[in-house]
Amino acid sequence: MSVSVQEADFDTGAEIAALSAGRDDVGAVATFVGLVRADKLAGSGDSVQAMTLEHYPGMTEKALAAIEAEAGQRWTLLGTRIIHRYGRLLPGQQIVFVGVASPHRGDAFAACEFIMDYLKTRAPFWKKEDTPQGGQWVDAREADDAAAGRWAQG
Amino acid sequence: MSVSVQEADFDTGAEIAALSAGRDDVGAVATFVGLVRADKLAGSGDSVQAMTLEHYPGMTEKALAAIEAEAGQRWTLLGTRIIHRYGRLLPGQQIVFVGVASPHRGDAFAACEFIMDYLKTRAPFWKKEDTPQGGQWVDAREADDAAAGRWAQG
Amino acid sequence: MSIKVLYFASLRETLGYSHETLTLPADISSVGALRSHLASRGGVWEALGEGRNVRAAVNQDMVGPEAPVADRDEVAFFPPVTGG
Amino acid sequence: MSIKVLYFASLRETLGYSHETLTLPADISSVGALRSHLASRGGVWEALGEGRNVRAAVNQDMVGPEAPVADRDEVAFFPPVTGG
Repeated sequence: MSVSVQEADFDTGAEIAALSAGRDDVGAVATFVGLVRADKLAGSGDSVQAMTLEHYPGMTEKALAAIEAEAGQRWTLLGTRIIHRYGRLLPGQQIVFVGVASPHRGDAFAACEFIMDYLKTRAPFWKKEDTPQGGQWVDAREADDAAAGRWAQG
Repeated sequence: MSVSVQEADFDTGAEIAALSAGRDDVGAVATFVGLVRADKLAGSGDSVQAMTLEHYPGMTEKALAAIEAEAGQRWTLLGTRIIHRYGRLLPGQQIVFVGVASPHRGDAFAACEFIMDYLKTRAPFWKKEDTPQGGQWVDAREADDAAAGRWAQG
Repeated sequence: MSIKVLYFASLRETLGYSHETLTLPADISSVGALRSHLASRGGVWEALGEGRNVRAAVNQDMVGPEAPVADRDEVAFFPPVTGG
Repeated sequence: MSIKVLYFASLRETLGYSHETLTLPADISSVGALRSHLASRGGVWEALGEGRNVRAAVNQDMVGPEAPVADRDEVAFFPPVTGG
């Protein structure tokens, strides 16, 4: 169980290997990598040229650790890893890594998707896109609230 | 879109990188790695010592390509990769890799889980566990049929 | 009608054959009929009998018992798959 | 009562402040009351007004407007998050 908030890039292969290293009870590792897309901007022929991620140091780590802990209470997990970058990133570069190890694939998939959905709505990161017209803050998506809402317990 | 059935191990980091290499429209890469578990054997203190995977050469590749194609029809995907090993594998070693690239995480997660569920019920692989009492074929799990059944279209 | 039949995994071990080439009577034209024909050999071949959990493929596509079998087809019988 | 208030992202840019230390009147004891107090400064501070989509945290936990604010708390206001 570990969380990193960093400017540096990460090595997905090494992170995945670490989730089962030295143990023989992991049957499933589900992972997610989020990347910067060069989306076309509405109303112009231009695309996103870069993205700057701001965060709330201290709260970010606390929020991610809480999400990780909640996943560990809901599913049988043998390891989890969350890495989220901040600073300036270019299209194609990695933003976020979530990896989950479990005996079984059902738990690994569910926990990985849960962590991403909660991260999208609860972790204090904000994206600003660089465009030829200047910086533009990204609006929160209602679809992300809906995705996180799926996991509410009745 | 590509499928490999091989004895050799695979490099998860390189496979994940390849799914978005040279493009700027991939926002999400969801992956799954399946590994050999040293499960305890029922009715004894012994554990699985190794596993031998048999497959049906020709049909295996055809079945995996069909599963990949079906995923590509159901979701917006920019790349998929399936690697499945055969032969003798030890606890902790990698068996299967599924990686899916998409603009958005919802499609990437769903397609990755779909491919694993269909692979578990439609791809002609059979596992035999080495135990101190000799080889023992693994029984198919009803839970896998149920998991694949979730994706049936109404 | 001449076909190739393949057997895999526990079924291959039980039967002691991985494959055979068969000349079929004209009245055997489905996977189900072929399976009954093979089971009627008796002994270990009863592993293909009714009620046994056996799957089939024709020309490398998984099929049900009603699937037709034609000259030169490759038919395979095997237990439920356990990969992944 | 003395508290620290932080502002992030578009809200930080609009207000022109990333943080401030405030001495609060005794009758302001919730996040909602603090927010109204700040919005009442007028001008750019109306970005914190009712109907604006602003989230809050107290001591680095996301909270609703009813959450209490106590001496030495760290309170943050920011737009809905967009990480991941």
